[in-house]
This record gives sequence, C-alpha cells and structure tokens, in this order.
Amino acid sequence: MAIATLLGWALDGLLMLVLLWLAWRVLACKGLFRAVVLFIAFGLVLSLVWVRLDAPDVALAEAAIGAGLTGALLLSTLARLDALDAKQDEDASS
Amino acid sequence: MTLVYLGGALFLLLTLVAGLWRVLRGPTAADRMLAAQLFGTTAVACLLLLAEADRAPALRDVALVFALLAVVAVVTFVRRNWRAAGEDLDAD
Amino acid sequence: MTPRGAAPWLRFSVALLLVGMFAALAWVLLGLPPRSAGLQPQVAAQMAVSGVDHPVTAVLLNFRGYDTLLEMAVLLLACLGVWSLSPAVPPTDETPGAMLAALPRQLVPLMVLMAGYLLWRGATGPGGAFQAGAVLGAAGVLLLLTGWRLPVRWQGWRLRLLLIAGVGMFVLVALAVVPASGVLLGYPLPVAGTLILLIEALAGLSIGVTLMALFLGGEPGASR
Amino acid sequence: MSVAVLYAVTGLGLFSLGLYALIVRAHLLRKILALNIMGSGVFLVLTALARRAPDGPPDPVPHAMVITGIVVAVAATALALVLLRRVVETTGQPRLPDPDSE
Repeated sequence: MAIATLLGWALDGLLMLVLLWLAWRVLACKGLFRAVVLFIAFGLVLSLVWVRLDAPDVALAEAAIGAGLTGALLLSTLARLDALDAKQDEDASS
Repeated sequence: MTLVYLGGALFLLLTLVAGLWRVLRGPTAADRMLAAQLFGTTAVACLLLLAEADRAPALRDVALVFALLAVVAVVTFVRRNWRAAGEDLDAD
Repeated sequence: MTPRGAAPWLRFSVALLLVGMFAALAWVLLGLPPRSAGLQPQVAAQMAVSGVDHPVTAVLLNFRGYDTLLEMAVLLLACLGVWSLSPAVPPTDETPGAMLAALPRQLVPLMVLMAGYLLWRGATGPGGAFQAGAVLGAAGVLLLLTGWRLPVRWQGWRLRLLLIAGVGMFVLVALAVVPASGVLLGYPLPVAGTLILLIEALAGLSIGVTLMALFLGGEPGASR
Repeated sequence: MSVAVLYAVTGLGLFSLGLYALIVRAHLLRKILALNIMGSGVFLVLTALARRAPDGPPDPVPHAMVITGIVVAVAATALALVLLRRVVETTGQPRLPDPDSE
C-alpha cells in the first residue's frame, strides 16, 4: 500500500511539473505554431490532472473542448494569420 | 494490481515528457503535430490504466471522448496549415 | 515583424510584483484548513429533491440553475459578437481527398452517438449537456473541415432557432414552474428529472451548434 | 500539506505565469494563450480546493462552476480570435498599437 501511495505522489508531482513547464513553454517559446501545439498538449495534461483530482466531469469537458475545439480554433486562426501575412507581403512587393 | 496500473500510468507519463522533446525540436510542423497526436494516444492509455487503478469506470468515457476527438485537431492541421508547413511556419 | 516585448525594466518590475502576488496568495492557500467538506454535505442532503442522481448535474441544472442559464446566454452573446465582427470566411478549401471524405462518414455518427450517450449518462454519472454539446460541436467542426457546408436554407431562421433553443427552453421551464412552486426554476419533484433532461437535451444541442457557429468565424451567408 | 493544496499552488503558479505573459508579450495570439492559461490556473485552484473533503466525494459545486467556466472560456477564446483577425486585417499588425511610437 505504501508503494501505491508513493507512486501516486510521483504521478501527481510529475503532472504538476509538466503542467508548469508546458505553460512556461507555451508562453515563452519561439514560434506561434509551436506554442499552439504545446497548448494542445497542455489541455491534455490538464485533463489527466482533473482525473487525479477526482473530477471526471471536468475531465470530460476538458477532453471534449481541449482535444476537439480549442486546437481547431487556434490552428485555423494561425492559418488565416499566415494567409493575411502572405497577402500583405504580396501587396508590399507589387 | 493497482501497483501495476499506477506504475504503468507513471511510465506513460514519462514517455509523454520524452515526446515533448520532439514538439520542441521539430524540425517540421508535421513532426510537432504528430507528437501532439501521440500524446493523445498516450493520454487514452493513461486514462484506461487510471480507470482500473481508481476503480472509476467513468474515466473510460473520458478516454473514449479523447480517442474520438483527437482527430479534429489533426484534420484542422491537414486542411488549414499543411500547405504553409513547408514554409517557415514558425516565424514569430 | 518581430514583436517588441516590454522594456527590460518593465519586465523586471512586473515579475517582481507577480512574485509578490504569488507569495501572498500561496500563503493564503497554505493557511486554509487542509480538510474541508465545502458545500458537499449540503448538496448531499438535498440530492433527494433534485430529480437526478449525480451531484454535479444536480448543482448545474437545479441548485445553481441560474448560473447555467446565464452561461448559456454568455455563449449566445459570444456568437453574436463573432457574427457582428465579420462574415464567415468564404470556403476556399479545395475538395478533400478520398481519405478526408471518408473520415466524417465513419466518425460523425459515432460522435453524435457519444453525445447522446453523455447526455443520457449525465443523470446518474459524469456527463451532461456541456460535455455532450462539446462533442457535438467537435463533430460539426469536423464536418466543416472536410468540405461540408451549411445548406443555404438552414442559414436563416432555422440556425437561429437552434442557437437559442437551449436558453429558450431553460427560460420557458423556469417560468412554467412558477405556478407550481412559486419561484423561478423551482422544479416540482415528480417532474424534476424529466424537466432537467428536456433542458439538457436542448442545451446540449444549442451548445454544439453555437460552438460550430463560433468555428465558422462569422455570420454564415452574410456578405460584407 | 496535502496533494490537493500542492495542486492549488500549481494553479496559482499557472495564473501568475499567464498574467506575466499577458502583460509582457506583445503578440495578441500569445496574449490569448496567456489568458487561457490564467483561466486554467483558476480552474485548478477551484478543483483542488474541492478535493479537500475528508473522505468521500469531492465538493461538486466548484466542479459545476469549472465545467461552465471551460465552455465559457472556449467561447471567449473564439471571440478573441475573431477580434485578433479583425485587428490584423485593419492595422496589418498582430498587436495593439504602441502609444509611445505615435
């Protein structure tokens, strides 16, 4: 039983560290695409944290929103920003 | 048995950390996106192990939702970001 | 186009302030009683009159129904905000390949099934309108990404009706129970479960459609 | 010190990190990500404090609040992203105008 508790602690500690590290990288890393992908991973880890905190309802909501919608919204905005950027470059050069 | 499940979950979480390295290294956008997809699969396995360890069958539903919806992000990537991926997608 | 961040002195002082804030709030958190049941006993005591068997659903749809009602209104407002900002981005995507065309045919029915399951599950366990709505919204996003377009005759009042169905049903039920119980949203016990399921079904549908409309990024069919 | 309190402190850390980036980073998409991380930090504090129940199920009230919060957060993010697109279309810059440069 003691080992199980220890393993639980290790799992919780690792989750906390990964969460903080991911948040830092999302906000500080170079490149927006990288930040968005890391943010998707952040949502995933967060959903595991909800499970560890005995909140399966919240984990379900986070899984559905984080995996399905947030990533799609952010990625398609990124694509549109790139398209606008390219259009401006074209306008500037012509 | 709980020990095995918890240990497995911990191990999977460690592999997830290893995968983060690939997200940061790249080198292409597709590498990063695929690594993120791999996290989705890892999380599903992790959730199934925790469902057994905590005896919380509701976690299987969470795993099911993950498995079902992970595809949405990657389809967005393929449809919207793929063509730009060859170029310098990471210019800040 | 390199983003200029804040000046170093500004960064430093902001960091200093935030470390101070973190320390103060962490001190408060660590000083909280390590064991506290919170509102759990009150919720457990009232479960018998809630009409459902799952505490979180009971809180969402019954005990704190106002919160959920107004939250649905916030979703609607976000959608209105997006619509007033720009028309939907015109579909420029080329036709999807065979793989992408087959994908939604396999997955969307499963997602709709999952949404229905989560809705039904909400009465007794983790699940409910929000989760179901999110899965439904993701199914809609997948359809939009793989080349499906909202038919023109669905872009008018039908879409708007779907968007307000959740809030509308919530308000209707809130008003309808007034003669029986004297207060808004005070469900009479014999029909509480049915009313909650009715609200949840339409709320889930509305949430799904709203999330899909948000992904469209503007009012469908509008031209600038 | 229990695991729940540690998780709450982690949430506080996320909130602080997000607030710092919200103030310091110029790109608006990065600010939107920062707001989302701040929100997640708040949710984490709420859920972690709900876990303190002695034995038995955690407090369901914060859970319900967090679930609505997550859905509101994604709606707000969608609105913010459309605003961002409009800002870029109008000014050609993915950031707010700098008052010093005028």
